[in-house]
Amino acid sequence: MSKFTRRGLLKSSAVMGAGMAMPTLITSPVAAYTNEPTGGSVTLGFNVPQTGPYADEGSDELRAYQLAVEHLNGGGDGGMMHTFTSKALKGNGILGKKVEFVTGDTQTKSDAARASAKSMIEKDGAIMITGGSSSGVAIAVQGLCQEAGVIFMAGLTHSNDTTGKDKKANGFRHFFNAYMSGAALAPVLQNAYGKERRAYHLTADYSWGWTQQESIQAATEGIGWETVNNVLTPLATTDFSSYIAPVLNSGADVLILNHYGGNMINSLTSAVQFGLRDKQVNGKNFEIIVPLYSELMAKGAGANIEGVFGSTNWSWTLGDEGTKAFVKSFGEKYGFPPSNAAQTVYAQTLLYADACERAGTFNPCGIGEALEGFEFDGLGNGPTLYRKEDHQCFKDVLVMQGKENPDNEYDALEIVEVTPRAQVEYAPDHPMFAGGSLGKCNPGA
Amino acid sequence: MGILEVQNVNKSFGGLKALQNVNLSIEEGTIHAIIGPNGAGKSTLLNCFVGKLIPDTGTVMFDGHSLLGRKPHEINQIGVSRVFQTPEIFADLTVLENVLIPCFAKRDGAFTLNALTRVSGETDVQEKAEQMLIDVSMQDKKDMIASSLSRGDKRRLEMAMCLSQDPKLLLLDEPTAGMARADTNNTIELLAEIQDRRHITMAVIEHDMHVVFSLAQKISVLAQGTVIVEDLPENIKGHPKVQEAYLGVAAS
Amino acid sequence: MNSLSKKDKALLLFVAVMALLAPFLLNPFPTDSAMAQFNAGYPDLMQRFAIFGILAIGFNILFGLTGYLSFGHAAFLGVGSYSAVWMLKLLSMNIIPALILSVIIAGLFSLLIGFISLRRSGIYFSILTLAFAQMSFSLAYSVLTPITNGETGLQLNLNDPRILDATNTTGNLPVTGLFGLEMRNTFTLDLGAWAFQFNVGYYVCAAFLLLAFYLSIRIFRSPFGLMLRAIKTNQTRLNYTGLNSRPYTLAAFVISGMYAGLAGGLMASMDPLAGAERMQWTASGEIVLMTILGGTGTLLGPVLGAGFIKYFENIFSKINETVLHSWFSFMPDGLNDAFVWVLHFFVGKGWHLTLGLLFMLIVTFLPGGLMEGWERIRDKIRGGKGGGKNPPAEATKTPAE
Amino acid sequence: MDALLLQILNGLDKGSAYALIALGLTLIFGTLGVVNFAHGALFMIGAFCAVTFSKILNISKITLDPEKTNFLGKPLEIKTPYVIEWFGESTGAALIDWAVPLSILFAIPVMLLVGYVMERGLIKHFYKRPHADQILVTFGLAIVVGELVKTSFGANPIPTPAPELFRGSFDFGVLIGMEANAVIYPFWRLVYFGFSAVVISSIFAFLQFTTFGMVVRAGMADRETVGLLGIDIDKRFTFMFGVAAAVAGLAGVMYTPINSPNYNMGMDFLVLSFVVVVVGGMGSLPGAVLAGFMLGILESFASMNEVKSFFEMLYLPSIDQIVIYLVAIIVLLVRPRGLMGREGVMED
Repeated sequence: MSKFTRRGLLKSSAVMGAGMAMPTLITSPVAAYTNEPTGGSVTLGFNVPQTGPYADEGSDELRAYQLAVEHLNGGGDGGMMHTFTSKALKGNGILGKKVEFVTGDTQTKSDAARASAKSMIEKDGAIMITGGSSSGVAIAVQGLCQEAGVIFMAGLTHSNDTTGKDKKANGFRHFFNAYMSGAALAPVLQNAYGKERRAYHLTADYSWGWTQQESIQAATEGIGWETVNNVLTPLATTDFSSYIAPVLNSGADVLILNHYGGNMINSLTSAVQFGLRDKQVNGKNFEIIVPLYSELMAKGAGANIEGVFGSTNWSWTLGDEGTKAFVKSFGEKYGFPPSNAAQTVYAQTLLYADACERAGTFNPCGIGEALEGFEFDGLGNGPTLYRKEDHQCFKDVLVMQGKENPDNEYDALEIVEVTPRAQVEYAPDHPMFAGGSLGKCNPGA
Repeated sequence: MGILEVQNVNKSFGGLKALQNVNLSIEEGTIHAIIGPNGAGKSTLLNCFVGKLIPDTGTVMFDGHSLLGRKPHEINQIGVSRVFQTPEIFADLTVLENVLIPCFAKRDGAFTLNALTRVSGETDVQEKAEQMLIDVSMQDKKDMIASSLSRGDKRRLEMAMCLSQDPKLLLLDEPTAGMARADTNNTIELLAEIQDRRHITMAVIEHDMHVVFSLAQKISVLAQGTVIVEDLPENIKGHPKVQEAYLGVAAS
Repeated sequence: MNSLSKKDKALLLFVAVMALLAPFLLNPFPTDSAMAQFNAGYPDLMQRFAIFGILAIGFNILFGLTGYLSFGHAAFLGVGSYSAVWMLKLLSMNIIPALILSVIIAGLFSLLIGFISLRRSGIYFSILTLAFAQMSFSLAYSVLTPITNGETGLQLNLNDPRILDATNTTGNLPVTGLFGLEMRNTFTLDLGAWAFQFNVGYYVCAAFLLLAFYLSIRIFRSPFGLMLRAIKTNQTRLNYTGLNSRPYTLAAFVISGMYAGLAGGLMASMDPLAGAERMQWTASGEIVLMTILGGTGTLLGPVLGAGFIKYFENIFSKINETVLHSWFSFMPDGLNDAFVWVLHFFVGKGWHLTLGLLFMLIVTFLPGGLMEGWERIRDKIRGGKGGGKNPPAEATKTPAE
Repeated sequence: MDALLLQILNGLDKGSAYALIALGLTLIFGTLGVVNFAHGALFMIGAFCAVTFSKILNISKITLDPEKTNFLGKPLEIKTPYVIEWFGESTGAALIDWAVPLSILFAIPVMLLVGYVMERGLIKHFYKRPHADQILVTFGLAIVVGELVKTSFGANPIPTPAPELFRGSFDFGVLIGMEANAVIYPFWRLVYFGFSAVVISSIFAFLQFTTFGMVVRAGMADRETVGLLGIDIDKRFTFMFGVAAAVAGLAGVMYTPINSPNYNMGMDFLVLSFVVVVVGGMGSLPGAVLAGFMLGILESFASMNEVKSFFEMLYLPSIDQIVIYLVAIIVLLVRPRGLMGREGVMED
């Protein structure tokens, strides 16, 4: 039996006198913060895309969330709880309360995602919201959580803005960002393709696309590459032929695809069809780069990604103990290895629970303090820091390459380099992240 | 001077000359029939009266106004109503609502944003519409949906709608086409009664000679796009030109 | 109040009572029961019922009365939202100026689009409106980002000017209000196992819904409404009756655009974020579906249709396998799993499937939409003596086999 | 010049997809008078016929490799498709390689059946219902079909490559005497264009030169009269619905190597194909084809950098975002019934 506690912002309760027609109203003490759990359980809200193009990514996130809840409540093999350097979690829920969860559908739309998050907060009494598969949604829901006074642990969001101009005190991001992709990719690209390259960008025409393009352009120009052109492509484009066709005669010898999901699969497929990768330009082999990869994108693009460089937040092929433990428990439960989206949300759930334990409260302000400046290891990616200034997580970033002749569909990408954390760090007031402020933590109520 | 004066109207479609130098004058207060064999240009001529077609040359004057270049609703506003070959009514509305609409149009003009008063509260219009239905003896059917009426009743309703605007000229395009004999006779009676009571000028296009000769006070015969004869009914019967025009057609 | 007939007064009163008691009616299950998932009586969803109700009522004035099927109505919703958020950013957190501006801007925008689109009728009109709305969406998502904040949607900021409001020193975003009454304030009434939520924002929305509904009744019963219905059934006759249909359709288009603007403004007032997706064709399509589903041309139908779709979107999408298991926990394991396995296709990530199936079933078996279902039930209860003087127009059409 | 030529090729290619879908949609409008919002779903079903067919060819015998282990440390499963087992390495691999073209043979009967079932089982009951009801029921159907595909195949795009022979590109420019590398064009896209040209002309030939086609055309113009002649027009219309479904389905099959199919692709094309049909003019088959190619080419031109910057000077940035809709508005304002529409079709 699931139990749903519901708490409004103005608390009152009425006691029904036996046989009395009129309820007597007694105002109870004001709650200390939004949805303060009073029973024996605590509810987390998992808000992921379940319909639309990113539904499969959402399903994978949900699997990881369920696994995390199972581990928190002492079920399963405990996964990364054993490799996590913080030992505050005991497998008895969070602060002794059993962890329950509700799920919702973001539809990858800001509006729907906010509606879903609101219902979790208002109806189900969720104390924390997490998930999502795009930056627009993450930023919109982060704003909502700030206003409502609950913690938001962003899921898959890569835009610089999430912890840049749109950062919020109640929001934390475990995922890496566009700047980090650029910083991690640049040295690898320099090694592989040299310093004299001319890059042509195709960029999805919305804010995530712009920030990634800006970051990659800055990083590649940093290693001496020239940017020939940047062409914005409408989000709704399905056939990229008319954007790909002119690339070959533009004088560029590298094509950078600042696309995600279906856009990326389609643009890469078109680029390969047009034979770009078989060509020589300026005496060099023409190359394609996809700065942000995901396992599902690799699967959808099939053989087209062979040899293409990109970056990811994490990969199940990493060799550290945390990764091994997680891959084992995920693989045994579901029969296939987890995606980097799954690892991100799993790690975040554990981190949130751990912060509650260390803070000794569910109060967002207490949790915020516990997470700010928190250093840990054992959740994959090596030593990790949640920076106080912008709530961005800093850890190693993976540069990946499409594998030739992969053994199976989960093995399409291989790690080329684990870029150390120091190399992808930046100052909190870096111009690409300027313009916003965290504000104060908001406990609601 | 008639109330409707048509002078030297020409209209052609591509190479086909549909109307050639048509002249016609309709006297106020009379029933004027326009007859002629198929393809003589009767409907084309009627469409020139109501703004659906614009003649290539010539003038159509009604009560001192030129009708050329005016839109159908403007022509109606100056007092011309039209009955169609197949009744054009508001099929999804009730009989009473069908009559209310022309009453409102008569009172309020081509457009009024009359969005906050109640139709049932507009007593002047309501009374007028109900009276109109009594006049055409349809008051017992006022709450029926118009599409469920018999064909004869639809025609009756359409006339009621036209008459409720007190038109100066009523155009009737084959008002009895496709009707059973009894319905036809009813229609003739209705039109005659209207003429008696209201003295409305009517222009009737009709195939059915029984209708024409029961009603018309004057008849124009149209053949191959021109008016060949315009005269009193008694003179039209047996007129050689008319016989010539109808020969072959009449034989079949 | 002589402006409404007895029947209409009763209808309005019925809606008013329903709206007033919604927090009770939509919360039939005790909070801790397994069926609590089906409760819809929480502020956000109740607000949405009212807001989308307004939207559908407005759309019905155009589509239900004139028959002109606009496939771009979401554009006005979006424009209304953007205007409202801008007012909240620049002027004040009071929702009144925001709502006023959203209605005005949506009205102007619909005047422009209507003026052009109404030059055509039928499907040509539909495609014109669709084209305008899709252009608005595409541009709002991309190049207009400085005005619309594109992908994320337009949000409030700590350093917005808000010239009418006192300086905000809390470090948190201010909340929307109505002369000091905060929209997000909720009063929770715990009655035994139930907890009922009374939210200020919801009652503001409900008040506007009632106003919108009242105006719509007035329009339906007015000579203007009669003319609009006349346009739907026979434009030729209308023109030969001395009436110019264009100003009538344009007026209806603008009125329904203003309704959409009000709905957009209310959405932004309840939750100050305006996303570009609310202008996409799917959003416009949703409005069309709400209206048809509820019963085109009926007064109450569109509100029911709006509630129906929003209910599925918000309730069914949240039922996951864990919840299913808890429902059937009384069964033996194998049976439990079997039930969950079958049902999980229809809930959670499968909520679209349920919605699609219901669309098909309803339109096949209830040609007049939910309203027809409602009337059939009512007639059954009255034991056949109902029927009324004016059978609905749908009744004359051939029902599906 | 070469850039223009490239974009014309691209436009023809996009246009062929639009034209094929719009053609089927117009056939259904014209013959049955039904607004079919499930037409995009038919396109999607076609694409998934190719996916299913290639999955069938890839049904594998599983053996365990004791030497290697998978990510969980268990023995690695080695999959050998049965077709390779049965027909040998070379024939079997060739069959799998040619899965997409071969699935045409699979898709035609499937699509005809889907069309037949859809028309007899559902659409038939909606002939006399208002267009709004038709929209609701077909949209519901489109959602249901999409969700069923999502349940079986997932939401992620599924790569379905063209046969090895048609992968990659060739130098089109050299063929017409331009310098090397000026106009590079992918093989498969040319195949797609050629294929759609064949399908479109077969449909027109069928309608133009066969008695069956003539009756259907007469029925499109005036259904009642043809019915009065004692011809069972309903049967023929059912068949035409099947044909329209097959055309949409084949367009989908052949499209899979261009873009990996996913369950939502039908919805992506739905709105666009309606715009194409209406710009072409309701009830006009040549109009639909013409509008398809015209919009395809204009869309390609609009994505050119030169064109984009030109419109930016006119304060119309991102012209490629809106070009289709802008053109639709202009066409409909200049020509009230689209390019070649007939009077009175869906105007009320």
